Amino acid sequence: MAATSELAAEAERLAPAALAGPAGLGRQLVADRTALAGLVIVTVVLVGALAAPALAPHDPDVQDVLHRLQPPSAKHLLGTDQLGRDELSRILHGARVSVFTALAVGLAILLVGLVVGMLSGLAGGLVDGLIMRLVDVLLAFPSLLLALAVVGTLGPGLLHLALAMTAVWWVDYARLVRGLVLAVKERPFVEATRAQGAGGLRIAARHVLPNIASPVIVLATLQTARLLLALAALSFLGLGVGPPTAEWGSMLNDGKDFLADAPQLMLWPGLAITITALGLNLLGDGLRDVLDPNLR
Amino acid sequence: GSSGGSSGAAKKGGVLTVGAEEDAYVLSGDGANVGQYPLNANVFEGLVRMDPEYGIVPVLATSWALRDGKTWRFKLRRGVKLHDGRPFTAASVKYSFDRIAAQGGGTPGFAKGGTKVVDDHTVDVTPSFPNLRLVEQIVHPENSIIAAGSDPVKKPTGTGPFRFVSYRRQEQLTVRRFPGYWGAAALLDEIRFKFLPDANARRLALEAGNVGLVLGVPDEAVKNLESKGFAVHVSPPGAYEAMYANIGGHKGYTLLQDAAVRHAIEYAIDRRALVQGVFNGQATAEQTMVPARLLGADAQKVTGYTHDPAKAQQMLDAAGWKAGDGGIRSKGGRRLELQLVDGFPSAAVHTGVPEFVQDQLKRVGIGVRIVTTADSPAYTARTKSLQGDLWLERGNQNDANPAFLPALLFSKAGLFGPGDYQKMFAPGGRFETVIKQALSAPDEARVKGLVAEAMHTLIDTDAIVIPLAGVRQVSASESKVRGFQPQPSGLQVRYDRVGLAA
Amino acid sequence: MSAPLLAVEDLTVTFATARGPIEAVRGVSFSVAPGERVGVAGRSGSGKTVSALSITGLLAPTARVSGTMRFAGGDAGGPRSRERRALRGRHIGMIFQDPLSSLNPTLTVGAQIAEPLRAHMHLSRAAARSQAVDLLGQVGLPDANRNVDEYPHRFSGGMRQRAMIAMALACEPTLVIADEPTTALDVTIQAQILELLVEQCEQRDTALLLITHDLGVLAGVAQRIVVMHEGRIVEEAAVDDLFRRPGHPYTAAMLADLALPRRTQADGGRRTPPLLEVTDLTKAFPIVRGEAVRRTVGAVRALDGVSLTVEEGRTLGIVGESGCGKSTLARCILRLVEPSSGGVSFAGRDVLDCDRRELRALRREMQMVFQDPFGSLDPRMTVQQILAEPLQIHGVARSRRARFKRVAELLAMVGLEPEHAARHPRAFSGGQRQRIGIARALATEPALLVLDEPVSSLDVTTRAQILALLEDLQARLGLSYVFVAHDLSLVRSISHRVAVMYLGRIVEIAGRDELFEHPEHPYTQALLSAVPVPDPVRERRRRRIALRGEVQAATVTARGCRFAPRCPRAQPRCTAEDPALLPTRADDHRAACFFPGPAAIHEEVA
Amino acid sequence: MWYVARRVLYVVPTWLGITLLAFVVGQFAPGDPAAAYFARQHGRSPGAAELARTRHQLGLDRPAPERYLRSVAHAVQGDLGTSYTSGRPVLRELAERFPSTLEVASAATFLAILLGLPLGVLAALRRNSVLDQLTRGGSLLAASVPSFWIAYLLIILFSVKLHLLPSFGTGGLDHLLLPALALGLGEAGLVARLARSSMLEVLGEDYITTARAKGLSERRVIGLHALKNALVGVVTQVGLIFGFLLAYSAIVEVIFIWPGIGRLAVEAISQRDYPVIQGFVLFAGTVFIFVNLAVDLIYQRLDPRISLTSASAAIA
Ligand SMILES: Nc1ncnc2c1ncn2[C@@H]1O[C@H](COP(=O)(O)OP(=O)(O)OP(=O)(O)O)[C@@H](O)[C@H]1O
Ligand SMILES: Nc1ncnc2c1ncn2[C@@H]1O[C@H](COP(=O)(O)OP(=O)(O)OP(=O)(O)O)[C@@H](O)[C@H]1O
Ligand SMILES: [Mg+2]
Ligand SMILES: [Mg+2]
Repeated sequence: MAATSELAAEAERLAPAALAGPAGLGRQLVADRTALAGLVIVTVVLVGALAAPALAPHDPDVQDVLHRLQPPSAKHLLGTDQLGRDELSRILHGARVSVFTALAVGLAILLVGLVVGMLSGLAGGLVDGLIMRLVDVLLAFPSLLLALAVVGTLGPGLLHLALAMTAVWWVDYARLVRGLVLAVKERPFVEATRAQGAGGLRIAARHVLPNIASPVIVLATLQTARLLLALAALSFLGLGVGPPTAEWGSMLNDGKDFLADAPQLMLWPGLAITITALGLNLLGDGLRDVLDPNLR
Repeated sequence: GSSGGSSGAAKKGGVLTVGAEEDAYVLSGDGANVGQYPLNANVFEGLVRMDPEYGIVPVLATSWALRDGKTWRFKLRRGVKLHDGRPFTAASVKYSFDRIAAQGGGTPGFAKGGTKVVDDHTVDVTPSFPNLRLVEQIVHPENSIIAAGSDPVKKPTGTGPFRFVSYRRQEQLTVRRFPGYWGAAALLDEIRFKFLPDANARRLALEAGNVGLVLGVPDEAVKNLESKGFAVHVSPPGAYEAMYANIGGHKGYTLLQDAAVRHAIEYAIDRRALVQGVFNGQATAEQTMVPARLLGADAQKVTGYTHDPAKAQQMLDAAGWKAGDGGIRSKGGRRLELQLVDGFPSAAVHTGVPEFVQDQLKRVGIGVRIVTTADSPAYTARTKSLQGDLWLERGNQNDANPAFLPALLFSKAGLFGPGDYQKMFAPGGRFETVIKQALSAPDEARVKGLVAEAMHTLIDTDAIVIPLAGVRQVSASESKVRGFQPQPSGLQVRYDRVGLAA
Repeated sequence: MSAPLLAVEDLTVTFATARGPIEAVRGVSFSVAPGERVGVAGRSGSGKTVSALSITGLLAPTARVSGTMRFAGGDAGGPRSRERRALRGRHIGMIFQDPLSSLNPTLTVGAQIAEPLRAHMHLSRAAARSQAVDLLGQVGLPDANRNVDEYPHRFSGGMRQRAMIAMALACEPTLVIADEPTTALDVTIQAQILELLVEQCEQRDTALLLITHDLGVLAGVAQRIVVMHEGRIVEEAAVDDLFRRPGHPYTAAMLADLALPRRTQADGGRRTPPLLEVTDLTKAFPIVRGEAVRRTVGAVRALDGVSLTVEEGRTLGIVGESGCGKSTLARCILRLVEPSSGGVSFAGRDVLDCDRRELRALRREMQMVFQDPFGSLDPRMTVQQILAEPLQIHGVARSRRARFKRVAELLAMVGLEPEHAARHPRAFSGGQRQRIGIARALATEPALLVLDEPVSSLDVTTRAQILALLEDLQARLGLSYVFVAHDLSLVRSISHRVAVMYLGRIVEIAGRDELFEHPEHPYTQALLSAVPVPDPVRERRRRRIALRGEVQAATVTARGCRFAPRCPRAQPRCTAEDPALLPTRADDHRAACFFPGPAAIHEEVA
Repeated sequence: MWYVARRVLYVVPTWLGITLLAFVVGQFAPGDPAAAYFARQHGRSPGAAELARTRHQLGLDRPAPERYLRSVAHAVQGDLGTSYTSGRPVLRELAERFPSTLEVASAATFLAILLGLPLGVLAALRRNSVLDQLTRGGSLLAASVPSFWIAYLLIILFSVKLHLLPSFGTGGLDHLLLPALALGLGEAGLVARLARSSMLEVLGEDYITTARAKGLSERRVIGLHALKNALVGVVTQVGLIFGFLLAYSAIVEVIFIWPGIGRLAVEAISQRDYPVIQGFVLFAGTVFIFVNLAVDLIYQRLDPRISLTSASAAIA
């Protein structure tokens, strides 16, 4: 949470930054070393996740308990897990669950946060007051544990986990978006458009939304990294997907029992999470540089 | 047996830190049991205890006899002191058993007002139902003796070789040698039980030198610990890993009413691979609930199953279960997909087992969905809902009565009336007849024979119990720890003979 | 000339930037004699600030500096030498443009003034503090003893700049460098601050290097003027000579900009029916406190009974100092904010009574041009999109083709090229953007334009061009203007009639020439007298009307004339009764004062 | 002063919101709390009459709004109900465990500042230097590593391999170090980034030029003028980080078997001990509100401008 409010504060400052067209943005991203590194990592992870069935050398779920906990070998590049399943194949397949869930939740909270935040910022008055009270309350609360409590009541499972995370994490966006909307609303061109006779909807869609887009994109990128970590944390606590599905957080959870005997079981999924999150963070950071050079 | 160098002389004195499992003490009401059950810290003693061979050893009682088919008379040991300095008398026995009676009587069935003081050193116990196996059952430390009038939460007061010093919930229980102990004084000055709920954490704490002895070590750690010079203490199997098949025909969970499927499951599982792989050799492939050691020669009546997936496939084919989508068989549009409920006494003890079963059954065309409950209360709650086909449990033989557990779980009549287990698992028929006889047989050898036969029907004939493995208790210690004797039932561990190398 | 106090030789400053080196200063040499007041003038970006900062070695590390400097007869060492740094604060005091951002918000004013005293004069804490109190008193800060412990945010702009002056003078330096010290201030405050600076420097015999883009400011202050252009000194002359006979065409151009062309036809003669009629317009902004429990603790009376009319094809100028309610008035006219009470009628229709649809239709005919040419265009849209938007809203040019055509027309109308339509606003200069803003306002062929400080953020040359454009458009399209500005000369240049506002009220309204030549209200007179005249001889002789203090906040619940607290003519009656806006010299010359009339000599000070 | 009073008053509605949230979380709990309560008390499921009696006894037969108000009234008096599992008052459980959480969160915050602040400030002062690049890379990495994973890596390195530090449980400072590191490392990166960007922003401010123009030593310019203003931004974040760590210590508490409220909550969630979950929601929310309050008040002391506007608005 603290993390996000820092993000929000930084992202808010991006609001006035003018954005080059999409083509220009792409070029600038490639030129920025940080962003490029992030882009490469994220692309590799996404491709790996998408092509997992083709890339994985083994069926991720097939066991061979008599050859369990094996160190890396030519047959099993990353070794085998506690049930003799191929670790590399599980990491690859796990990417689909971990990364895509984080992305899906990221998208969901983005949408909810965007709608609520814009509503709050544009409507003002009582609506804004009520929404912001709710946001304050939710923010005054440890989101990870709230999500935990929600999953605790709904029961474990990926869908429940995603729901709980969405229910809890939209708040950050809502607050950020509202702040941005308020800032954009104060900018003279909004009043200028009003003076043309434009209605609220037009202002929201054509002026406010495009002008808050870049900080929101930056936040979305960084937030996805955080979601990936939170998701891993929750599945690490055993609240994620059920067996045998491979998922990085639950792989870590399984691996922790073999920490001393087969540390690689904790190493690979942890590295996978770290590298993916790092990619997203680099990308977000690079995006921020590109969108607002004075922050760097 | 114990592997590792814990032989050699132990000196008197020293402090031992023990990495214990989850703190599950109850802290209020008549059920309060700090220092007693489930972690038996030897603050309290029972009238009797159980040796590793399931034999009964007198402790606070010196002799006992069934007087009229209902009432047991215990002669109590003289010269025993309570930790508060008062002498131990029948009053404490009455106080302790009445507390249990107030709670519902416990497994021996103590009745309200059923315990009578005859004189200071004689007590009569009349349970609420005739209980021929009362003595075998009171070995469970739940039935330990608490000083009359004392409250275990405020100050646990017993007669054991150690007396209570301090307790911090979820953190630590500290006990110190009781100098006034009636038997041979304990060797250690002090024991600190640190609650470390995670098995791996306990093991790492041992490796890091933060604790000297850990209870419940992960199976796969054994080799590694031994290679690092730690002593590993492995008990004979006293617990079992098994699945129960829901044959109750409850809505949505009727697949296992088909005996062919149950038998196919029995044949489909490679128990040897399970023992070698998942249990890392720290288990046996014995196929019974009641430990074979307890049944003695009669144990051979339970034959069990060989691993024969082809036979399993055949049986399923013959029963009309045809290969279908994604390798899962189906019949008349119903997919052979079972729900496996995992969580008793915790999901952690079963680590790897559900997935292993899932994989094994997949190979013969049976799908398995795993449902993990958070803990045992959640598991119990689920049994109420009757939702689940296969119920994975780890059971422990914590007393010396072999008939108790099978009767409790599978007898239609039940020990305390029919419950949720009966609705799902009770086969009736031959099993019911035999187990009833076992309960009322006065002679111990006869009981063993009858129980073995009951197990045979339950496993070999009806295939309601799908035994997976006999499980050993694995503990480990620094090599300087001496005299630790692993017990098939972890609750019977004695610490008074444990000491540090001289 | 005696031996110079400061002599800069061949100063060159280059900045290394991502887009290559920028030569900000190219071989500049100048000197300042002891006690002399030298002005440095030049347009924005000409290198004035960079030159000044280099004197004490304050330039950013990215600057490459060469050249030599002597100070007080000694070599002041290299551009970043220890010697240069030793001059700071002790021998050279500096005053910067923005008094708000130049003071540390987290330290009290007193602590900040005491700092150089403690560092250079080695005064004790207590001594430094009492010295700070003295200094604040000397720079005319009321209640110095209390204010010394205040934080800067509690000070008004004028007070902050006084504090800055006190800080610069603290260690009795021999030279004070003031970089645009009055640019951020209102005219009346500017006059006060300039006077204070000169007075203090003269008293201490301190030399002053005054940097400004406004030659007018220098006329009455500087003895010698250096004119900079693109990093070079193009002219250096005594003040009288420079104004009389500018030696460089660039200087001449700067002087010419100061004298804006005046619309030949003032008010009078033609009488047309009023297009816009504002009656008794009031707007109170609640002052809201609290977050959870919001409550109104008072109100800012931004407009307090304003009435005026604008006739077809004419321009009403509205002038007044910052915060007097000019923008609020402009917005209320278009109903961009809802007035609290009063009436606005446009071409006979009641603007305040319109429903949403009618209002939209009305907005087609009344348009607004905003002050900030950077902010008022959506940075994400192309000029085409910006100009087409009002057409779409009002369904004017329905086809894409028609819109393209209309946009091209509009661009041509404001003097831009049709190719410009495809660009984003950031590709334009300020003046060009303001042209786009005007084109957007004209898109729906309105009858009335409300222009809120349309040229205030533009440099002098661009200003003149935009004013010419506006006049041209008015002549061609018969537009009416409400032209809001805080700059009297601008209003004088373009208006037919002029209204002067003070704290939410119109205090005087008249035809332009009538108002400027015969001001009746003491505030108008003070305002006019505060404007520096770009003529050193006149400026030195001229007498100013001294206004006490600064504009108070408009949170008035008090009765009486709003101007009374600062008015040299104030009588008990003024604070008891509200003066009405009544005709004075002529029927259409009205002033809200109980004692109107020309300024008396005793009201003016040297 | 007014600001302080207003800010303190502002706590009330948010706190009420939290009580409502806690109540709602409790409402969504599956199963009948009365049955659960009875089962925990008596070790068996209740009959119909017993159930009704228990419901009445627990006040569960009253309408929801009344139950809510009652729960607020109880909460105000410090009564958060009784834990199903331990049978002890929830507030006592929480209060007993809170110091441990406070300990580890404070230590983590302290470590985060200790590592992050100097690095961030130095990075800003030596912008684009190797140190700056390393700080940037390091803080991004710190933000990308799951804290529970770090926890295990630390355990392997420091306890298992090097035998330097104990891996589990409470005790002296040595027990505190690993959990605090695991928890604080990610935040150290955050602090470094914040400190760097605030410092850069402040260094570009006019008043820094003014301070230099006054002839102050560079030490004073950086140490007083720049740092104090940069800290204003960092302090609010540090406060928030502290609040965040208080809440997020849960996983680390579980791993290090640390007897804090986070672990209590995780256990309560897995055991469906609703009174404890609800109590935790309320407790954590309340603590967080007060942390925020403290932050705002400190912020106001550091930045005198705040009394005019609102601190929360300024941070938002
Ligand atoms: N730190 C810097 N980095 C790069 N370029 C700079 C820097 N400071 C100033 N410049 C450039 O140097 C030139 C001169 O700037 P300077 O600030 O001296 O102008 P000025 O005459 O004071 O203008 P203004 O009236 O706008 O204050 C400008 O082109 C400016 O962009
Ligand atoms: N939206 C608002 N909310 C509260 N107060 C406002 C608002 N807009 C203006 N005010 C107040 O109303 C008064 C008049 O403001 P206005 O912007 O009309 O002044 P102005 O004459 O245009 O000043 P400037 O020359 O600085 O633009 C000021 O005291 C201002 O603080
Ligand atoms: Mg300048
Ligand atoms: Mg204005």
